Amino acid sequence: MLTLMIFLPLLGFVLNGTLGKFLPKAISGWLGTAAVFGSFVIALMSFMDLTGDTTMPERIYTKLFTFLHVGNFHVDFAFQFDRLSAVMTLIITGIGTLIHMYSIAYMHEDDGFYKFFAYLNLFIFNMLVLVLGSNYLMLFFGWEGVGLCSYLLIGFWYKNVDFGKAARKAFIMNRIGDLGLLMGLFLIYDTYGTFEYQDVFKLVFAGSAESNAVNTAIALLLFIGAMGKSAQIPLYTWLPDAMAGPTPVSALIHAATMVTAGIYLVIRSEAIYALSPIAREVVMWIGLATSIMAALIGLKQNDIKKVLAYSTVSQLGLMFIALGCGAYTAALFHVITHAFFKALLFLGSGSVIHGMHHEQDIRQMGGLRKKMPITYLTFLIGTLAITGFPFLSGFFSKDEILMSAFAHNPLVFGLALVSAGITGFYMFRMFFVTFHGTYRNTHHGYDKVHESPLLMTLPLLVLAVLSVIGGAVNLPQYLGESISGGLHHLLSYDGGGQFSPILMYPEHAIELSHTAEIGLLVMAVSVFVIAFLYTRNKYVTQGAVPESDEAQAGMGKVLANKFYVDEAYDTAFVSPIEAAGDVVGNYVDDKGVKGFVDGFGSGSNFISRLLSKIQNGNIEYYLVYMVIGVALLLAFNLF
Amino acid sequence: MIALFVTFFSAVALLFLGLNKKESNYSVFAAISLFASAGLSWACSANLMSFGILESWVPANMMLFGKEQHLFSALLAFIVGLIILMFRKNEIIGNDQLGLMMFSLCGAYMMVSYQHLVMLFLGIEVLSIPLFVLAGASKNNLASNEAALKYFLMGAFSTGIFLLGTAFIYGGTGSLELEMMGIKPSFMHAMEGMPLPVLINAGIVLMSVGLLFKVAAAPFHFWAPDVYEGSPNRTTLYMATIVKIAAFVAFYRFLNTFAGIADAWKGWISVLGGLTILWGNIAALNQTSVKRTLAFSSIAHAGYLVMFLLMADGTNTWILWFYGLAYALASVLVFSIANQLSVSTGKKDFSAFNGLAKRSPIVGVALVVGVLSMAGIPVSAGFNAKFYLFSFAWQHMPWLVGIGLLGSAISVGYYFKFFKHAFMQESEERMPMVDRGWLLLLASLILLLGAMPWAVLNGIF
Amino acid sequence: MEVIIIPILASIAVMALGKKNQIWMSALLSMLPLIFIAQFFNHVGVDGGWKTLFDQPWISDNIRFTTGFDGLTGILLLLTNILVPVIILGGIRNDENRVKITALTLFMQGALNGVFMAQDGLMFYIFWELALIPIYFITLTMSGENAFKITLRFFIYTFVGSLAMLASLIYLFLHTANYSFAFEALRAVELSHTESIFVGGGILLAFLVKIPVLPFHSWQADTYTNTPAAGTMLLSGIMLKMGLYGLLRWFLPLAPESIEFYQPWVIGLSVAGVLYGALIAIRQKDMKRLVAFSSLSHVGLIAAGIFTLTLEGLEGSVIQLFVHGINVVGLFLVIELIERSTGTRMLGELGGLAKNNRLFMIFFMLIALGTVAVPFTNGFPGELLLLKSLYAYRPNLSLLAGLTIIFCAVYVFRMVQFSMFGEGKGEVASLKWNEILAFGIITFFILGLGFMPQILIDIVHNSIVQIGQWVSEARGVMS
Amino acid sequence: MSILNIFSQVEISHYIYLSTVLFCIGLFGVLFRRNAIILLMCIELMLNAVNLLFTAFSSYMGDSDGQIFVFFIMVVAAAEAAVGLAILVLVYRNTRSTDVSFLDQLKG
Amino acid sequence: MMQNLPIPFLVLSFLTILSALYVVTSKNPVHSVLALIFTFFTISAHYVLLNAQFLAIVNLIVYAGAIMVLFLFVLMLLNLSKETEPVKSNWWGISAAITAGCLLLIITAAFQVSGEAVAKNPVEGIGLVKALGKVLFTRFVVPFELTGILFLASMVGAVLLGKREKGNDALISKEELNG
Repeated sequence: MLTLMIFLPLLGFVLNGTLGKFLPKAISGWLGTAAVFGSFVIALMSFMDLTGDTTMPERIYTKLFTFLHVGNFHVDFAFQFDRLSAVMTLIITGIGTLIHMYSIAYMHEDDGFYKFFAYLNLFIFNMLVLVLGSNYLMLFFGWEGVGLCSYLLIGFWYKNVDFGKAARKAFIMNRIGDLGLLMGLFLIYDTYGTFEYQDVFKLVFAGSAESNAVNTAIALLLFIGAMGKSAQIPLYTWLPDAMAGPTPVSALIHAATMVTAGIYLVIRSEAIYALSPIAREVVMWIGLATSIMAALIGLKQNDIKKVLAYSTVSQLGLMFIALGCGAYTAALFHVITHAFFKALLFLGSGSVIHGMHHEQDIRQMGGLRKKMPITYLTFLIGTLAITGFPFLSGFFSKDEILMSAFAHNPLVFGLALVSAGITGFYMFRMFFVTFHGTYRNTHHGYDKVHESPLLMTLPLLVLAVLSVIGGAVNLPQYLGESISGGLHHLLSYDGGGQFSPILMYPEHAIELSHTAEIGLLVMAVSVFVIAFLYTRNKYVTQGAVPESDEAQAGMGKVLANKFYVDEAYDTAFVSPIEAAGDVVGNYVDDKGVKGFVDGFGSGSNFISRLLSKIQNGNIEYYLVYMVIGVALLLAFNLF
Repeated sequence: MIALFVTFFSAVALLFLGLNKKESNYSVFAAISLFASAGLSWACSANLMSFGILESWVPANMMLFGKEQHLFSALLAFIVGLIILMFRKNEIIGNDQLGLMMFSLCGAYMMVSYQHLVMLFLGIEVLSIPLFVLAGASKNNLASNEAALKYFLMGAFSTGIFLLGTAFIYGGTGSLELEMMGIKPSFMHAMEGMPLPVLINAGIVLMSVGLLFKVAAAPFHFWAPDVYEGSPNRTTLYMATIVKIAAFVAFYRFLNTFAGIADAWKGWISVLGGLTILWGNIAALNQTSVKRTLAFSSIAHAGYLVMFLLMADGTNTWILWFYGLAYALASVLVFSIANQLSVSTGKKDFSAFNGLAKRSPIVGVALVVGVLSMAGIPVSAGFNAKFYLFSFAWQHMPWLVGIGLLGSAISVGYYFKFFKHAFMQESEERMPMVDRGWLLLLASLILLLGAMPWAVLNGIF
Repeated sequence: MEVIIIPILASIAVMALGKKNQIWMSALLSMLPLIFIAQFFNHVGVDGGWKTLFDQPWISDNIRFTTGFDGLTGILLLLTNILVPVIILGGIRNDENRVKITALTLFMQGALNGVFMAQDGLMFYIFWELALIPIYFITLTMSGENAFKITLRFFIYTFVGSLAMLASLIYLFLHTANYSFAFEALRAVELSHTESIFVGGGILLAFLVKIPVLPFHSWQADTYTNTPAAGTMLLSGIMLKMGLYGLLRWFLPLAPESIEFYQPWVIGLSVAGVLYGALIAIRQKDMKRLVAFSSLSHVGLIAAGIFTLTLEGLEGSVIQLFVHGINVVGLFLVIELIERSTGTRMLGELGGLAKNNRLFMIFFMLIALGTVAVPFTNGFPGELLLLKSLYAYRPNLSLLAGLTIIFCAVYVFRMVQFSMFGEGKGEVASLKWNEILAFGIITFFILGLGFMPQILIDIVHNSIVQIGQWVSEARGVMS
Repeated sequence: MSILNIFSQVEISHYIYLSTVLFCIGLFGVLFRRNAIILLMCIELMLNAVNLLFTAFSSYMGDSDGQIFVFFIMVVAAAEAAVGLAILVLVYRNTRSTDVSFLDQLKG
Repeated sequence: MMQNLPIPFLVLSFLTILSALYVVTSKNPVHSVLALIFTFFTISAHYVLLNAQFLAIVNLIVYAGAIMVLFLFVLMLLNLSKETEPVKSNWWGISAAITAGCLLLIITAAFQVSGEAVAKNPVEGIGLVKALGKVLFTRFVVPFELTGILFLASMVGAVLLGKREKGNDALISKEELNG
């Protein structure tokens, strides 16, 4: 079953990839969707088995074949389906199915329709390998694989050179992270002699005489990988650019699934992180910095997808804060809810873009709520969910993060709260500018704007429902002991006596007094309210339109230009490397190494010409040379 | 001895035949008689035949007729036969010239089988004097005249030096016989540890200079490029192969008598060998004329063969034999192609080879085989020859082998000029090639010697 | 023996048939040796050591024509005899030189088979040189201003290396008990430390030039760039592997005493070469040149892996040399087809080729992915093992070499981007069946080995363990 | 039957010196002169120096081989002179000169 | 040392060297030839001193009588009897002298240093025609016969070269060569 679950999407990819060209678009699209949906069904069944039936082992393990066996280096091509994987799998296949469906309509007019579905299926396959692999190398397989699919899909519209550039940027930044991850893997193997999660954690847990310094190093190296995949400082700049891809891609890969792989990795390696407070601290501060910075940049973006992209980066930062604080459940919880509402938002924005005939600039929109009621409604729900409207999914997950941050360090809590607050500002800004006010586009008439077809709105509705009720998976304690903490219990399952818990070190319940809890809640809600009121006042009541980038000044300009990070990277890394390539290629290699070698040749030729001069054709000289030769020989021999 | 007889009398016969029909071409007759000489000599070496009557006439201390001598005679006769055969069409060659070439070959026979310095001296002169004439045989060609004069003057001069050395040796050892000469110095050296008498030492040096001049080793090689370039192609080829092989055999036999005092000459001879290798190869790099390039190449080959002199323990003559055969086959092949091309295009530089591969792929392949063999690249006779030579010389003078390898590497630089022009350049001119079958046969012979040398050597030695 | 003779005879046959010969016939001829290789695998097997198949006196009584077979040889034979058909199917342009190049390629196939099967030192050297000759004549068919200079540099460069090896082999030969070049006899020679440094250095030089490792690479780019595609493929796909094979088969067992001395140098230079090649490749505009430098980068990693002397490194290098052969031939095939259709291979002048030829696009993408070493393609397992072995040697070197996974992505995707994507500036002619077959073979190996690299390791394991034992006997311990 | 009993009065080394001096004079002439005929004559002088040395050794050692050798040298010298002069005449016919330094077309 | 030598030897040696020097330095070729003939005479005298009477005679007949006449004949034929040879620059003469002198010095110095002796075993009568002839036709009969090849070859060669072919005028004039 497990194998089937993983390989169904691959089958979809192969079928679409080979036969797709000859299939009608509808079949091709539904084929892809069905493959993912099949996986989802199997995953759901397996999940039920796993949690419902106590006789089942704590994980389903399947070894397909030995991938590499060299001396004592041994890696199996094997999968495991445990509780953490299950959650991730459900998100991936579930949201994946919805987005596939959505894409059938969204991509309907595209030439590369079948290709698109093939890529999406391939992505799902790789993502499943990532989360279902039973060892770090399998994770790395999926890790690289999703990076590749991301590359393929960002650059899906290959005729556009900028899109291609964005795709490459995404892939390369991911690879930088991958290198760190790879080094981390080597260090793991060096230290523990295996890649299998179970064996590694057993050894880590047994504290097999390895110093925490080694674990810290492993944790940090793994985190470099996570930085790349989950778009953390300093490797985050690819994600906003990745919006070049079709919108369903952004929803699936760059919001719901792939970018959370970093979170998954850290949760998976909890045993290691648990031993390294330093690494956790690093994770937390980087998450925090990323969160705030991305949120600030989001304030001044005018591309609807860019705003969402920076929002994603910011939310991922929040998750890392949770991880850094040791609140793994909270992080995973936010992963889930974020998957719901961010996918919703992206799909909603896709619907807007679709309705606006591929216009992405919010300044060209306005007043869309009348033309696109379903989109408007679902988008509103998404916005509310992400900004933390009470009792929507985002409210619970975000609060849990904030609370764990508070328990860890009030300063962190404060900063995280700021970040969460800014979320409200930019989200409502975008929302109001897009859907309220007056229509501002000059190219397309207002009458040409239309609501999306059912195939697109249906997933929106489903996701909207999920965004509302998603909090149910891990309700806080104050809502009642019996219904709360579902996810927490899931992850804290002790393995039923066998050794395979998800979290080695069971999380302590956050010991906060109810007053403090309520206080925190109030603070969070009030920040939300302030943001809502301010933006509503500015963009709806006053009808302000964000000014163009050129008109920005001061801090606004800095924000609009994303803190000039891309430019700084260009100056600091890209240009020097390219310059070095030129210098090495044109001077060191061509003139230096080759010149040195050719020097022997020209040297020989020089001597050759010299010898030709000696051979001047005059016999008298020859005779003299000869006699000198004789004389020297005699002198050399006789004395 | 039988080879000498057959060669001499067929030469005389040729001269007489020439009296009757002046314009006839007797190359085929000459070639057949030379092949017959070679065959008979080989038969003697393999004990299939014996000409004891002829050989018993020769006093034992004058000439030696062992297996090696027969084989070398056979080799020399075979090569000259080949040269005459390959050049029979391109230049009209009078019977007098053929006769002279065969007379000269008689000198070469003497040089490989001498036991007395008189025979060596006579051999050298019989070899050289016809060659002075042959070098100037194209009388209307100023280059040929110049070559003849240069060769003659320098040859006579080196003869003088050679003779002075002979006189010193005579005075020092009291004998002119090969077997007697070495006894005294070896004895002195071994028993008393005395310094070598100046007479002997100087004698060895001066005689060696005379022989080194003949093989064109640096710094006594200056005549060679000029003379090779100026002489008619056939003569050049003859000089580059026969003279060299004969002189090396003579040299080897000479030094072999002084094997007991090898320390006295090994050093400087190997230095000269190294100098020759480098000089020949480097100087060839910059040449534009094909013949001159090949001349320097032959100088370089002389340098490699100097290695052979260093292992003067009398057991490895087969290496020289094989090297001579390999080198001669390749030279004949390349020279005859170059000759045909320069005749048909009128060019003396490499551009004569332009477009050869396209016009005549068979000749192109033959050229490739010949040149690769000269450069010593497997699978070719040249590689095996060099391999045998280098691997045996290593024990005697490793650094010289190193220089030899370096020289081989440099040599690629000019050998591949042939390919550059034959394969990369286009040509408008038509180049009728004759004797393609023969060329291919030669090439296959080279390949055969390259692919299964041991079988061939086992059959012969 | 058969696998050496058949291609050479086939070469003569093709030459003799001239223009009449069809591409399929020569391809079939070139596939014939595979039958025999399959037999070797069946009947000789890869479990034991190096088994002698054929043995005859050759250059002398003790210098013999001896062919042998084991896993390592098997891998290289497979590589050669798979790639040569691919090259013949797709890599030879249909112009006046086609017959000649086909014949030379077949000839080279025979010579290469000889190299990989030789159990006698001199035979190895002879075939080593012999393999150089066809490629030289293929390069001679190129045109251009510096053509001769480039080929000459190439030839002399490799020739110097070969001569150094010959010198070393002769030295060993003279120290054997009965003047033999047999592998076992050469291996049995006891060398002092100094001797082994010189002897090993000579052998090493030949291989380092051929691989090429950093300062010995200056023949590479120009030769690749200017040679007709078949030559480039032969050079990069198989010839380079001769050097790596030589390191494993001849250098390590014959001069194990000197490894200690050369290890840091070779690894250092190789890793430097990895970065050096990658840096240059990033800025190349000529696709062939780009791949040439990428090749420098890739093989540097392989060489470094071999010299770590870990089992992972040695076996990883075998995987990777096979895989690199497949991938680089694929890349050059792609470039060749682009150049055939558009007349250029300059990145600036290309673009949008993906539009009209999806199939070509898919093949290109797969090959590119294999080169970038994405998981599930063949490039990954080898690179993983090599980096891992390097990590065991020096973690920081592994990190440096690992930068290649970033740079490689940069230049490969840059190449893909500027040729296939963007606005259309030309078209690639639709693929013919022979080209599809060639690509099919390549992609089969790209994907197959991506999932099942263990197959290669199983084949080669025993040979490598044996080599490892020899090395460790000489060095005391092996990690 | 000698006119003088020279063997007891003159050391062999004096003949060596004398011959060497003669030889070197001839050699000097070869180097110094440009006229081909004079060159040839100088070479004859060198040969004669050698002849003298041979004869001296032969007489002092009482070995006839040396004198036979001298005989052969003379024979060869005669043949050589004949061919040499023929070449010289040939060259003169073509260039109207016997100056060797004019003949330097072949070089490089 | 010198004063112990017999007068005839000294005088002869002195004359030999003197005439040899004249051969080398004389500007007039004819004078050179005559001086060379004189040198041969003195050398023949040495032969007589050395008990090599046969050689003394042969030397006169072959060298002075045949070879030198040939030289003279050629000189006359080519009309080279005048002082046609351009004067060489001084440095050339000096360097030639230095080169030859060095060689001389090296050889003589070597003998001076070692001062070696040759086994003295003068035997009466080996230089007579009778004795030499006996050796020549027994032990040396092969080389003697083989000189036939030499002469045949040189004869054919000389004829070959001397044969005038049609249109064989000067290929290049002296002026051209000079220019």
